[in-house]
Amino acid sequence: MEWFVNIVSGLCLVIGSLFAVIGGLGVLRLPDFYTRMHGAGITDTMGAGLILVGLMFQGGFSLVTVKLLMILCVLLTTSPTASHALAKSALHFGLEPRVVEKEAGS
Amino acid sequence: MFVTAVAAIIVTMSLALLRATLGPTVFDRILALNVFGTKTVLLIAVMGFLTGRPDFLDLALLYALLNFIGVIAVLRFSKYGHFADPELGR
Amino acid sequence: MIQAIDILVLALLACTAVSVVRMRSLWAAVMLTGIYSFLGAGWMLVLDAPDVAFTEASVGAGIATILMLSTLALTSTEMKRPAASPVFPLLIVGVTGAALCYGTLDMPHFGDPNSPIHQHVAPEYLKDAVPTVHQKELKVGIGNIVTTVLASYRGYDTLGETVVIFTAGLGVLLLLQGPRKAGGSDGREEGAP
Amino acid sequence: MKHSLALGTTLFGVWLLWSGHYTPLLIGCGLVSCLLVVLLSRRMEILDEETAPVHLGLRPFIYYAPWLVKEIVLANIDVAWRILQPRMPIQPTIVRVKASQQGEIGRVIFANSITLTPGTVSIDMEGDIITVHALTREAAEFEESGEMDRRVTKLEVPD
Repeated sequence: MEWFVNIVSGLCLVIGSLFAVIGGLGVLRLPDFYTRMHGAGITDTMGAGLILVGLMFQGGFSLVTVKLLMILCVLLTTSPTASHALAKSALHFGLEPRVVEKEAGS
Repeated sequence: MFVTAVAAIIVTMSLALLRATLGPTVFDRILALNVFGTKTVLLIAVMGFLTGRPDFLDLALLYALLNFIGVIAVLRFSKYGHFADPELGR
Repeated sequence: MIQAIDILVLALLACTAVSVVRMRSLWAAVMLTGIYSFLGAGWMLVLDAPDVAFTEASVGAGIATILMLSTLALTSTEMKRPAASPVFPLLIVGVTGAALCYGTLDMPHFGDPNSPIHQHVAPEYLKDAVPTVHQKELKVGIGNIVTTVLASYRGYDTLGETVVIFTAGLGVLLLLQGPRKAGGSDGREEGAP
Repeated sequence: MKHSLALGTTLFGVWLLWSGHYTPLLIGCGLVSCLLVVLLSRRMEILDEETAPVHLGLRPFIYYAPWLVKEIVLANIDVAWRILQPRMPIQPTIVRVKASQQGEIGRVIFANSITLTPGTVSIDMEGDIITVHALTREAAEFEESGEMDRRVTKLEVPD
């Protein structure tokens, strides 16, 4: 049982690290500010989420796991709020997003 | 595997740092700061497990809150503090 | 392994410091200072000093960033080119740095149990803060050793420090708020766009 | 009263889980500070459905969260794959989505879910129209299909 938990948590940690790095690459490579936000989104959801879940498996049934769960909850609720506030103030500041076609819908 | 996670987090930190240095607009830099803050939280959590004493998770949570409040404060500031910004050139 | 992480984090710190210095745009420099504080706090934590790390994060990344931003709003956001030549300041900085490096040679190794700091008062503090088998009741009655030292042994000292910092903060706030009142609107009413 | 009770219980539960010290004195301190927070928020009159959304109950966690996690994972893999390709096949698009939720909290959940899914970020909100920046055309089409909107709206209406 022990090795199984270890393998699962190791997988979570490694995949999470992979996604974190990919998100960082996205923040660096994507062409303009609004697209870079999507890269940051990857690190915040999949990267942070999987790494914290991997740590939770290591923590077992203890207060440590509860704390990790709370950190995850806080990250998942605050990061979209901060992103939205950032994007909104960029938009109102006059930073135009680059799009392939204006007003695809509506 | 903790080592992998720490290495990945530090690599992501350097990428965010690069973006903060290059970032043509103010908002790119704030975004990089936000990513950096999240990575610090993760680094603290993983470091706790790597050294075998996961007692500092309270600090990680406080950093997460601080990061959020910091970003919101900076944004409030960039909204109300009127500066003629030379950086908006894309 | 921990040492490799130390070195990596320190290298990142150095990179951040260099880019802060090279930045012409002060806005960017402030953001990078925030990043520097986060890194510094992380590194303190790696070195097992969570209290210092927490102070660094809240003061460095939180309050200092906001104070610098509010200063920027009152002045210019672009750095002027320095008028004097940078050779003399560089010399001073180089000499000071070398002296500091020379000074570290005399310091005991990090975590050395035989260093004076671990021989002098630390055992006394530890005896009062950590319950042992022989001594269930604590002398001070506070479970955390840092709190014991700060709030009990050095209580007046801490009170004085807090008062000084509070006064300084008040002063800075008053200074920063002065001119904005004169401008008429302080922007509080423009909540909803 | 319902809101005060919900907030107080949550605060005290969180306090218990985080403190790790269970002596009568410390638990008493925690209880007093929780009560103080509840009293202060009552006095500030910020205690309403927004700060303590009791009317939603546990439905968001049971019906909505699993679906959202699935969507987030799928979107993550898609966006990560696009970032990794050398040419980065992205088509940044802006669409406007109508939020059909009644309450503020429902709209907040909807807008935050959009942002939480990589590939779409809600960048503006006026009334019930949310402006969404999408990384790819498929992501934009998914938002326009309104599935997420319907699921969030279902949370608000008690069965």
